[in-house]
Amino acid sequence: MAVKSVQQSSRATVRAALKRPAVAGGLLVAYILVAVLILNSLDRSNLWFPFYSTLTFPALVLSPFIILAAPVRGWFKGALIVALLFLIIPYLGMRDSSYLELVIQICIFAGLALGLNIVVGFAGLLDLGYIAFFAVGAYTWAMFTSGASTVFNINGWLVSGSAFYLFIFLGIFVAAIVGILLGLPVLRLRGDYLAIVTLGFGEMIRVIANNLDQPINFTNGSQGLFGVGRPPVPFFLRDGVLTVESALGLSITNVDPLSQQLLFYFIAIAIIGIIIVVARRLDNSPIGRAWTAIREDEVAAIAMGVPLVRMKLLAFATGASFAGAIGVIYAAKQTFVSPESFSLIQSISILAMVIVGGMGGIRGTLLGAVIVTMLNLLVLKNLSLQINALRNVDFVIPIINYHIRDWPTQLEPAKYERLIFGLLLIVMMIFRPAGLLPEPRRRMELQEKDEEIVDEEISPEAGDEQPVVSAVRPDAEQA
Amino acid sequence: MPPLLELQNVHTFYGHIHALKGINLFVEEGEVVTLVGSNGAGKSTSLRSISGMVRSKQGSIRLAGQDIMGMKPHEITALGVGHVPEGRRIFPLLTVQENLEIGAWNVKSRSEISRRVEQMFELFPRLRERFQQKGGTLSGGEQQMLAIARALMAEPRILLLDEPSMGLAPVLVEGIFEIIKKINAQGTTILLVEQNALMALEVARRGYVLQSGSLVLQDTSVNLMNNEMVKRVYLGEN
Amino acid sequence: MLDARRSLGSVSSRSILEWGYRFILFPIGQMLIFIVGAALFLTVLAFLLALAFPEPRPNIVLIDQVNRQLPGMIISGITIGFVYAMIALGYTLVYGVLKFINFAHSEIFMVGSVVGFEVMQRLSDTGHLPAWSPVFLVVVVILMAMLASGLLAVIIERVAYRPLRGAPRLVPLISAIGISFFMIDLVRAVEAITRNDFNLTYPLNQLEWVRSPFKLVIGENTINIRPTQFIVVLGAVVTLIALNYFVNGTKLGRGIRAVSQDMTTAGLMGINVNRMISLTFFVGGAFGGAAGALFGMNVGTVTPFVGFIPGIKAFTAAVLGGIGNVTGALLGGLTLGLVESFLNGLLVYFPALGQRYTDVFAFSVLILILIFRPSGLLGERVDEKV
Amino acid sequence: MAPLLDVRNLTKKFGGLTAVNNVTIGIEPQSISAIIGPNGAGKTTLFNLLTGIYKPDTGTMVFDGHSLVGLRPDQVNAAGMSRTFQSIRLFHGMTVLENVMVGMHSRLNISLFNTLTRTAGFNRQEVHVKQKASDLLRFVGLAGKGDEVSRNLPYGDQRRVEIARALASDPKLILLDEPTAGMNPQETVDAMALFRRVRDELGVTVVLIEHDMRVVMGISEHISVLDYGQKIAEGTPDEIRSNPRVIEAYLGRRAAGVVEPETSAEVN
Amino acid sequence: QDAKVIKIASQSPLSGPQSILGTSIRNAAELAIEQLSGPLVEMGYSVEFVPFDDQATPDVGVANANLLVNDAAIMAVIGHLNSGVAIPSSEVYNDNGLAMVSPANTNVAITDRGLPVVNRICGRDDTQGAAGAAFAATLEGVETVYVLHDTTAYGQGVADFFQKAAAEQGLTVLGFEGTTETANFEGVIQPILALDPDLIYFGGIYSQTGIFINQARAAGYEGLYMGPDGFDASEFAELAGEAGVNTYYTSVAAPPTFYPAAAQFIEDYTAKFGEPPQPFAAQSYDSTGIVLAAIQRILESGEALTREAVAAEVRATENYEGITGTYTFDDNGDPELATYVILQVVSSDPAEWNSNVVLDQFLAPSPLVAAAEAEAEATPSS
Ligand SMILES: Nc1ncnc2c1ncn2[C@@H]1O[C@H](COP(=O)(O)OP(=O)(O)OP(=O)(O)O)[C@@H](O)[C@H]1O
Ligand SMILES: Nc1ncnc2c1ncn2[C@@H]1O[C@H](COP(=O)(O)OP(=O)(O)OP(=O)(O)O)[C@@H](O)[C@H]1O
Ligand SMILES: [Mg+2]
Ligand SMILES: [Mg+2]
Repeated sequence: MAVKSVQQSSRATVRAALKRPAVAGGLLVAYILVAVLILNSLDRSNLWFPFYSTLTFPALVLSPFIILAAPVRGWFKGALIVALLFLIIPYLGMRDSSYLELVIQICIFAGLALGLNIVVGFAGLLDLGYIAFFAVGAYTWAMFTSGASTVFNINGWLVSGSAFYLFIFLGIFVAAIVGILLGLPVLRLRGDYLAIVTLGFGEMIRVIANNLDQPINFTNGSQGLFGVGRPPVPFFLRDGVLTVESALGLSITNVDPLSQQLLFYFIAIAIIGIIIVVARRLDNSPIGRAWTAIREDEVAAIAMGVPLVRMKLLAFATGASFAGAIGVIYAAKQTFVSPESFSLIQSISILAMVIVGGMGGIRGTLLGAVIVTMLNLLVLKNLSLQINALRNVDFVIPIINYHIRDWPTQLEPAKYERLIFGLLLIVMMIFRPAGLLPEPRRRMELQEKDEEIVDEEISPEAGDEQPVVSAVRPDAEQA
Repeated sequence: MPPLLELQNVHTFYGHIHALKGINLFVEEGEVVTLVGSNGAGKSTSLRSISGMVRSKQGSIRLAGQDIMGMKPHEITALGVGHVPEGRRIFPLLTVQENLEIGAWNVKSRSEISRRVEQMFELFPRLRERFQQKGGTLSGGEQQMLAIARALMAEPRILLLDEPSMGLAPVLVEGIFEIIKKINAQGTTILLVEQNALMALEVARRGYVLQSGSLVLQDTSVNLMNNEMVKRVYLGEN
Repeated sequence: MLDARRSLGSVSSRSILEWGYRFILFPIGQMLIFIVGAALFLTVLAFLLALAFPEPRPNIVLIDQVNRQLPGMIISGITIGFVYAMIALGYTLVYGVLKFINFAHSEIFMVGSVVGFEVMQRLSDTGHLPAWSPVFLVVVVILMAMLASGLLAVIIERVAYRPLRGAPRLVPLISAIGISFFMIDLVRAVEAITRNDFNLTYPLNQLEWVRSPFKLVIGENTINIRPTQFIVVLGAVVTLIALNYFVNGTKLGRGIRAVSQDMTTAGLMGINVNRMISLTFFVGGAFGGAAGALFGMNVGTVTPFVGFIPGIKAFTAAVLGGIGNVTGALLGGLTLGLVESFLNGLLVYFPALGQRYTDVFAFSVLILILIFRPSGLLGERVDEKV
Repeated sequence: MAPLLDVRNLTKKFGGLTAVNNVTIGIEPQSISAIIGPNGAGKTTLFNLLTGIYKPDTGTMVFDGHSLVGLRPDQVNAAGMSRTFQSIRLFHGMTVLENVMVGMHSRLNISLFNTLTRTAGFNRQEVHVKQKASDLLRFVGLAGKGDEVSRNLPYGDQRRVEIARALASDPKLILLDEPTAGMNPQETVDAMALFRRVRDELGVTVVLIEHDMRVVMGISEHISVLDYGQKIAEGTPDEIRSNPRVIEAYLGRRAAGVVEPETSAEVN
Repeated sequence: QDAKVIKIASQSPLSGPQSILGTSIRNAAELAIEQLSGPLVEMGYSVEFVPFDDQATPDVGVANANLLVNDAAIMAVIGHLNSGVAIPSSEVYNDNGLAMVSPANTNVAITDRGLPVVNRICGRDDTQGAAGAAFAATLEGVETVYVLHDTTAYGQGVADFFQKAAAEQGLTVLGFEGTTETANFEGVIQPILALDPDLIYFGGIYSQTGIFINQARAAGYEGLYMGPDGFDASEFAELAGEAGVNTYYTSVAAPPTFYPAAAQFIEDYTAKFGEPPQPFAAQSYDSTGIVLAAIQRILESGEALTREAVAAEVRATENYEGITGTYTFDDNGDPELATYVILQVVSSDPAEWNSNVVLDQFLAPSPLVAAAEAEAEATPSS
C-alpha cells in the first residue's frame, strides 16, 4: 500500500512538474532537437535507414501537435512552429528532399481533409465524391499547361507558368461553381441518399475526365495530362539554396529540382495556413453555428430560421473550393493528372483522415491527414524497403535464426500495404471511436454514449428514429 | 418471504451524471407502488435499472430473492419483469398484432400466444379494431394501450409503468388509470412512475418520493397525499 | 412483397393454399410484373430512340440493331439485376437494423465467389466434378458460399462493428472500409500461398452441361442463354423467396424487424438483440455469398478485387429501391441491371458517347429518380413527424 | 382589430387521413390562446402547417398581413413566427447559449466576406448576439447556464431553452407545443408565469397546445378545440369547460370538474 | 572496408491483377544483377537491387519515383510495365537526371517526349497496332472489325493505332469502345453479337482480355480474336480456356523460348523463382544488363559515377548484345531496330504458352531512324 501511494505521489509530482512552462518548454525543445539530430545523422546507405527514419520523421512531423497541446506560452509555441516550418524542415529537405516531398503530400491531403471536414464534420453532409472537386481544380490548371496535345495546346494557347498563382484562385472559383451546380439538385436529400448521389457525381466527373478526349480533346482521356506546367522558381529561392549549401557545407546535387520542391513546400504550407484560418473563422461564426445546427437537427434548424439549402450549398461550395485550390497545386507538383488519381478510394481515404483524426475539429482533421498520409507514404513503404534491404544482405534474425530471405515472395509486405492499413483503421476506430483528437463537443457526446450503453448491445437512444426508411441525420443518432 | 422486488443501495450513472444515489425500495406481490418526483429525479432511471436498460454500478436488485443486477434486459424480461418505457416506444412498422406477438417473445406455443392476444383484445377492445394497423399510425392513447398490452403479453409478475399518461388527453388519462386498476385486480404487481402524482397516489397503495437521485420520503399513499411538501410540489396545491 | 399484411397467428388455422399464395405466388407474381413492366418500358424507350435517331452512324440502322439485341439485353439485364439485388439485400438488411452502410459487404460477396471457386476447384482436383449432377453441384456450391460468407459477416460484425455500436454513424463506416481493405489482401495472400495466383477460374469447362447453351430462336436471331444465366436467375428467385418468408413469415424475422425499429425496446421484449443482429448479418452475408457464387459461375473468373464494382452497383441499387426496404433492394437491383444493360447495348451506336458513358447515364437515372422520390422507389416518403 | 394570424379553411391530408380539416382560426395580437383536443386531433399538424414544415392542401394563412402559404420554415421564422416542438428538439451537442444564438439566425447579416475578414461590423454583431442570448436566458430563468451543453440540462430547463431559442428571432408570435408536458405541478406553475411574461414583457403573442387543463384554463384567454382535424368549439375557458361536446370528446368528466377556476387563477 | 554501393531500382506492379508480369520483370532484374554485376564487384562496388511496387497506378508510381530519386545511390530504374505509369513517373526521373530503361512500355509518348533519361528496348504501339491491322487484313474472310480497349494509356493507345491502320487497310471498323469492366462483360458483348464482326481487337491486358473472350464465346461469338502484347502471358490461356485457342496477338517481345540466346536465362530463372519467366522478363534482364554495362563503361573510363553520366552513357549504348537481341538507342531512346512478332495461341494449357506459334516476325526501325532513312532516300532522288 505504502509503496503504491509513494509511486502515485511521485507520479503526481512528475505530472505537476510537466505542467510548468519552463520544464515543458525545455522538454519540447529537447524533443525536437533530438529528432532533428537523429534525422540529420541518418544515412541512406545505412542498412537500418528505413527503420530509423520511420521512427524519427513522424516524431518531427507530429511535433506541432505536441507543441500546441503543451502548457507553454503562446509566443513560445508560435516560435517553435515557425522554426520548425521555416528552418528545420527546409534544412532537412535540403539534405534529403524526400522529406519535403512527404510534407508536401501531407499538406495536400490535409487541405483536402480540411475541406471535407467542412462538409462532413461541420455541416454533417456525407460526401463520398469529394475528390471530384480536387479533380476539377487539378484539371483546371493541367488542361492549360500540359504537354499533351489537348485542344488548348493545339491552338498554341499555352498559359505560362507564372499564371499558376492566378489559377489557384481560378481553381477555387471553378470548383465552388461546380460544387453549387452539383449541390443544387441534390442537397435536399438526406443522409445516405446524399452519400450515394455524391458518390455518383464523383464517379461521373471521373468518367467524364476519362472520356473528354473525344470528340474534342480536353483532358487527354485516360492517358492523362503529363508535363503539366509549374510555377517558375523565384531566383532568390535558388540563390538561397546555394547560399545555404555553401554555408553549411552540404553538397546538393540537384539544385533545381530541390528549389522547385522548396517552392512547392512554401506554397503548400501557405495554402494550408490560409485554409486553417478560413476554416476556423467559419466555424466560429453564425455560419458555423448554423452548420452545427443543421448537423444536429435539420428540422429544428430550419424552423429556427436557418435556410437549409443555402447553408448546405455554402458548405459544399466552401469544401469544394479548398479542394479546387489544392487540386491546382497538386497538378503542378505532380506534373501529371489522370482520372485514376480521382477514384472513389481517394474520396474514402480522405474521409478516413477526417474521421480517424476526429471529425468536426480542425486540429483533429489535420492530425488524421498527417497520420494516414504518413502511414501510406512513409511507414508502410519503409517497412517494405527495410525488409528488402535486410533480404539483400541476407539478414538473419538472431535468436530464432530466421533468414529474412526465406520469407516467401508472395508475402512481401509491399504487396500488403492495404491489409496493414485496413487493420490499423479498424484498430484505431475501436480504440478511439471519436477520433485521435476529438473535437470537445463530439468527445463528450461519445463518452456519455459509451457509458450509458448498458450491455454493449443496447444504446437507449436508438429507437426514436423512424425506422427502416428513416429520415436519418448523417452522423450519430442522438435521440 | 422476500418481497417480489427489492432494491438496495442502488447507484446508477450516466457518464459522469450520478443519477441514482443509493436507492432502497421494495414492492410486495400484488401491490401498486408509485414513484413520485420532479423531472430528472431519477424515476425513469430507477425503472431502467430494474429492467437492465442501464447497468447500475453498485447495490443489489432482487426479484423474488434472485439477484438480477447486471443481467441483460432480455434475461430480466424472461424472469417476469415487464417494462412499459417512457414514450411508449411501440414498433411503428409492425402491425398491432405483431407488436403484441413480439411481447410474448419467450413463449413457444403458438396457441398460447393466440390466447394471450385474445385476452389483450378483451382488455383493450380498441386494439382489436385496429389489429392490422401499423403501430406508428395509432393515436397517442392507442399507442399507450398497445405498449401496456405488449408488456402484459409476457404475463410479467411485475409491470414497470413509466409515465403512462404523458401527453395524453385528459379523457384518455382517466381511461389509462382505469386499466391500471383492472390489471392489478387481475393479479399483476405494478410499479408506477407518474408526473400526475395525484392520480398515481389514488391508485397506489404505497409511494416513494424521489429527489435528485435519492429517496426522501416513503409512506402509504394516503399519508403522502396529506404531506405538506408533497402537496405543494407534486400535487400543485399551495 | 415483404409487406406483412398479417402475421402468422397460427398456420394450422389457415390453408396451405393461402400460405403458398402469400409467400410464393404473390412474390413471384410481383417480381414478374415488375420485370415485364420495366423491360417493356425500356423497350419502348429503345424504339423511341430508334425513331429519333434512325441512323446514328453510317450503315447502322438502329431499329434493326435494337431488334437484334433486345432479347439479349433483357436477359443479361435480368441476370445481373438479380445479382445486384441479392447483394443489395445485404446492404439493406444491415442498414435496416444498424442504420449504417456496411461497406465491407462487397468483400463478403467476393469471399462468396472465391469460396464457390474453391469448392468447385477442389472437386475438380479430386476428379469428382464431372460426376456430380448439375443440380446437386450448384446447390452445394451455393450453400457452401452462403455458409462461409454468412459466418464471415457475423465475425466482421463482432470484431469491427459491435464495439462501435452507439458511436457516430461514420465510425463503423471507416472500420468497414478497413475490413474491406483487409479482406481483399487476406484473400489475396491466401490464394497467393495456396495457388500462387489470384485469377480464380471456375473449372466450368469440365462440365458438359455448362457448355451447351439453350438456343432460343426468335425470328432470324438465335439467342444463346447460358445455363449459368439460368442458374443465376433461378437461384436468385429461390433465395429471395426464402428471404421473404424468413423476414415476414417467421418469428425470427419478426424479431429482426423489431430490432431494426427499436433496439432498446426489443431488448425489453425479451429479444436477445445481439443474437438478432448476428442473425441479420448472417442472413445478409449469406445472400452476398450466394450472389458471389452465382456471379462467379456466370462470369467464370473471379479475383479478390471482384467485389468492388458489383458492391458499388448493389449499394446504388439498394438506395435506388429505398435503403432499408427489402423489396426495394430487389426492384432497385433489377432496375439498375436492366437500365445498364440497355445503356450498354445502345450507347455503342452514338459515336460521341459510347459505353464509357453507361455509368454516367446510370447514375443520372438514379439522381433523377431520387430527385422525384427522395427516399428511393419504394422508400416510404416520411415527412418527418415533428 | 385585425387578427395577427388569420387561418381560413385550412386542410391537410396524409394519404387517406385528413389530419386538419377545414380549420378556421384567428389569433388576436397580444393574446394568449390555446389549442386543445384529443390525441391525434391535428394540433401539432396545424403548427407544422403554420410554420411551413408541411404544405397545406387548401386554405389560407395570413400572418401580419402576409400570406404564409408556400413559405419555407426559415421564411416563416423570418416573418416573425417562431415555435417550440412537442418532443424537445434542441441542438443537443451545442451549448445552451449557442442554441439561443442559432435562433437569431434570421435576424443576422450573414456574409461570407465579413465572416472571413472579420470586419468591425461582424465583431460588433457577434458581441450583440452573445449579449442578447444571455439576456434571453436570464429572461427564461437560466442565467448562468449558458455554457452547459444542452443535452445535460434537466428536462424542464430544456423546455426553457427551447422557448429562449424561439424568442431569439424577435417573433411577433410564438407557438408552444405542449410546453409543460412532463413537468410536475410546481414546474408547471413556473412555466405558466413565464408564458405570461413573454406576452406582458416582450409583447409576444402566445399560442399553445396543452393537455394540462390547469395551464389551459389558467392562462389562456381564448381556446380552440380540435377533434378529428375539425374545430369543434372555441371560446373562453369557461365556455369550453362547460361545452358538452368538449367534455365528451376531450375533457372527460373528472378533468372538467376537478380543476376549479380559483386554483388555477391563483398561481403565479 | 565497405564496398561502395550502387543501387538499381525497379518499378512494376507487384500486387494487383497485373502482378504476374510485374513480378516477372522484378525477378529478371534481380537475376540480371546477380549474374551480370561481376565486373562491378571486381572494381570494389556492391550492386543492390531495390524493387518498388507501382501497383499499375500512376499515382503510386509517381510517389515511388519521388521517393527513390532521393536515394543518391540509385543510379537507374528498370520499369515500368504500364505506360500510363511510366509516363508521369519518368517526368520525375527526368527532373532528377535518373536513367530509366523500360522493358515493356510501348506507348509512343514514352519516347516521343524526347526526355534524355528515358529509354526502352521494346517496340512501339504505332508500329504494333499497324502491324496487327496489316496482319488482320490478310486473314481470310475478315472484312469487319470491332475494336475494344481498356481505357488505359496503353490499351487505348494501341487500339487507336490499330483502328486507324485497319481503316486504311480497307477494313470496316464497326465500333471502338472502351471498357473498365473486369469481370462481367455481358453488356459489352451484346452489341458485338448484334453487329457480328469478323474479328474483335481488344487493346488491353490478359487479365481482362482473357476473361472477355471466354464470356464472349459462351454468349455465342464465333469470329476471330486479336490483341496486342498485353495478351502475352500464360495466364491468358488459363483465363480464356478453350475460348482463347487460336487467338492472334502481336508482340514486341517474343516468348523467351523464341530467342536462342535466352535458353540459359530461362533455366536460371526457373531454377531461382520456381516458375518459368513471363513475357518481358527476358527484356527486363536485358534492360538491367544495359544499365550495368553503362555503369561499367563509366567506371572503366575513370569518370565520376553520377546519375547524369549514367543517363548519358545508357543513351549512348551501342550494339549491346542481350539475350533478346542487339540494342542501339536512337536520340529519343527508342531502340533503332525493334522486333515485332505475330503469334497465335495454340493451347488452353498455360504450360504450353511458350510454344505459341510465331506466324510472322520483322524488325522495324524506330520513327527517328525511319525518318532519317526516308530523308536519306529522298535526298539523292531530288
Ligand atoms: N440518456 C441519458 N443520458 C445522460 N443523462 C441522462 C440520460 N437519461 C437521464 N439522464 C439524467 O439522469 C437524471 C435522472 O433522469 P431520469 O430520466 O431518470 O429522470 P425522471 O425522474 O424520469 O424525470 P422525467 O420526469 O423527466 O422523466 C437526470 O439528471 C437526467 O438528466
Ligand atoms: N407526417 C405524417 N404522416 C402521416 N400522418 C401524420 C403525419 N403527421 C401527423 N400525422 C397524423 O395526423 C394526425 C394528427 O396528428 P397530430 O400530431 O397533429 O396530432 P396532435 O393533435 O398533435 O396529437 P397529440 O396531442 O397526441 O400530439 C395523427 O393521426 C397523425 O398520425
Ligand atoms: Mg422519466
Ligand atoms: Mg401533438
